Amino acid sequence: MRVSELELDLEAFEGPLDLLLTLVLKEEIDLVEIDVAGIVVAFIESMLGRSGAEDGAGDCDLGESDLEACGEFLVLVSALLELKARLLFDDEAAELAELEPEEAVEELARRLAAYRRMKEAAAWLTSRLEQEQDRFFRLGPAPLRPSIERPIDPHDPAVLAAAMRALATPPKTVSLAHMSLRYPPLEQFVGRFRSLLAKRSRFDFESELGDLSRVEQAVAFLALLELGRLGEIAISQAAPFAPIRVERRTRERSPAWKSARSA
Amino acid sequence: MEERSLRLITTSPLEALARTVEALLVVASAPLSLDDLAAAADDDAVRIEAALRLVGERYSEGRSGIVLEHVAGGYALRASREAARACARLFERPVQRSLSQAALETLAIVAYLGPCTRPEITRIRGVAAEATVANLLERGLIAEAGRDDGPGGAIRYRVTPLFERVFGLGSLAELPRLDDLGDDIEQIRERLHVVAEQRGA
Amino acid sequence: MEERSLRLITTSPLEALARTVEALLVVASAPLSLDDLAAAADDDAVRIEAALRLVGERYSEGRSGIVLEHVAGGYALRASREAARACARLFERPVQRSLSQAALETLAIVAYLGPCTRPEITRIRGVAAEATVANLLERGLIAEAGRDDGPGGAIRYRVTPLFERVFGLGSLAELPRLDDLGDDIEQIRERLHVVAEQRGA
Repeated sequence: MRVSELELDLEAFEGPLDLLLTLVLKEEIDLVEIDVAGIVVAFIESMLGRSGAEDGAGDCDLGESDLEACGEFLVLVSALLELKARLLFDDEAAELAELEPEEAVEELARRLAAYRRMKEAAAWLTSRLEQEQDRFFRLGPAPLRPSIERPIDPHDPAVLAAAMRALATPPKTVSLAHMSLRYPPLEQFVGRFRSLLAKRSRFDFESELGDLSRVEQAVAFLALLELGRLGEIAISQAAPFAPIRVERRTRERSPAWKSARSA
Repeated sequence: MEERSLRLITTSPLEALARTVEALLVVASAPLSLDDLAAAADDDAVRIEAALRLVGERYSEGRSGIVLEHVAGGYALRASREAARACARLFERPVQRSLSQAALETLAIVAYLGPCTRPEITRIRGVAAEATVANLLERGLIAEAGRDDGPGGAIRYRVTPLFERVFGLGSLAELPRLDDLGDDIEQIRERLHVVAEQRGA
Repeated sequence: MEERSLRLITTSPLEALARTVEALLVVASAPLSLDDLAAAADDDAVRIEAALRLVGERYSEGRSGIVLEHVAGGYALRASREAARACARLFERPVQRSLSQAALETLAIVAYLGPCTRPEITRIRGVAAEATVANLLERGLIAEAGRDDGPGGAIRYRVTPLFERVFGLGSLAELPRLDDLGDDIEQIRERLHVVAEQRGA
């Protein structure tokens, strides 16, 4: 069987696997909406169905061509998963969106390659550590070493003020930390902002914070970013620390991909 | 020359034990007692003492740059007196006369916000502060200043007179003003925490 | 037994220099470079190298419980491998086996691409790196190396001499070349291209 021709019937997509991949790479379909587990299930079902049809029995011994198909499938599905994981990072999605499909393929391959190399390097380090287990050396200072007095150059106190200002400067890009977030659910704020924007076309973020705790404020801010990522709002700020202006963005979101074949 | 002949019999168990003792001593960062050595070498104290005599002969003043010393807590290796000047040069050498970015940020936090704890420094800087705090303590730029909210609380740190000298300050009141960051220290502190949380993961 | 006769000529200047080098190595907290040794011993690098050869003969596996090693861009003393079991009874291994896969991948990234920031690590691994970076900092395997784009930027990290020491690397140049790793990359790239072409870009 050809993996690329694997027929899929997912909630957001119906059609062969290679079309799905093409559409994903061309950014014509949002990978976030794709159920990758569903693809795996479809593949396994198709493998089981084939082996059942061939020898009439229910066992699923894999022939050589099927093994090859499994290998190809694994490569493709792991590429999809990798891409999906990376798309959770807003800035990366934006970068990929600007690319032509060919460039997107190249970019994805490059990133996969970079990660693959680091995995190999980690494996090398692991074996190295294994070999070096019987090398013991002192970790602390020597027991009877001379006492030390390290002189320090005079410093301008202005560097302290500069350090404080730098620490008080908000970061340029905020990563969507919702992956490891253990705080009030993002959805709560997403819903709140959506209903607010259903009534008004714009609002100031600060005015909506009220007496929220700092953590809740942070989550509210993440919710804002999430809505921005989904293209539902536009966020603007006149200057650092000026009020954050949130505006409803009218955009026709493409309906979930149902009839890919007819496209 | 007893020890010399013993050295030649490299298969001698005592010689092997002496090598094990040497190895243990070179890894230790505090003196090792006879019991420590016996437990580690899995041998009895009498034989350890014999091995220590071998080691002591080999590592003695004039014979070796490494000298075995019997101190209060047990046995340890030290540099020979002959090499004292070279060792002094090694340690006096200005390894780093300036302060790292991590040190400056930590000092700024402690100087401006007043006594604060390591967890707070960690929170504001967004990175674990153990190493930096330990380094600043060792260099005498900060010192302990009681604990947060009574017993059991985290240790608080303040800057020292040495800090004031290094930065040429008559007192902390002479620190450059930060009016642009807030009206008072509490406001600045609050703002640092907010920014730190934005910086987040 | 050449080294034995050398030991007897205690007035030999080179022998005296070797003793000084031994002394410096036994008190140092980290590997000492040729320059470090030359500066502390107040002698020239060529003679230090000759002295190091003497020290290296004396302190080698099988001959002594203390072994001279060239590591992390310098020279250091460690316990002989023969004494590893005794050492393991008394001391913790420099780094226990317990380095997670995440920690090793992060170390690899910092070793090859460092100094680099946590967002960069996150980008390559595709997973938040906060806890892993904190863990590696605490173990002293990575250290801060300033901030990206000066003040306000993300903290950058580099691997430490301890990292090189733990992994027994003379220098970072001993890491395998990145080009030699990940030979299945081309295969992935080809497949992705084939898929894209099949449906026409």
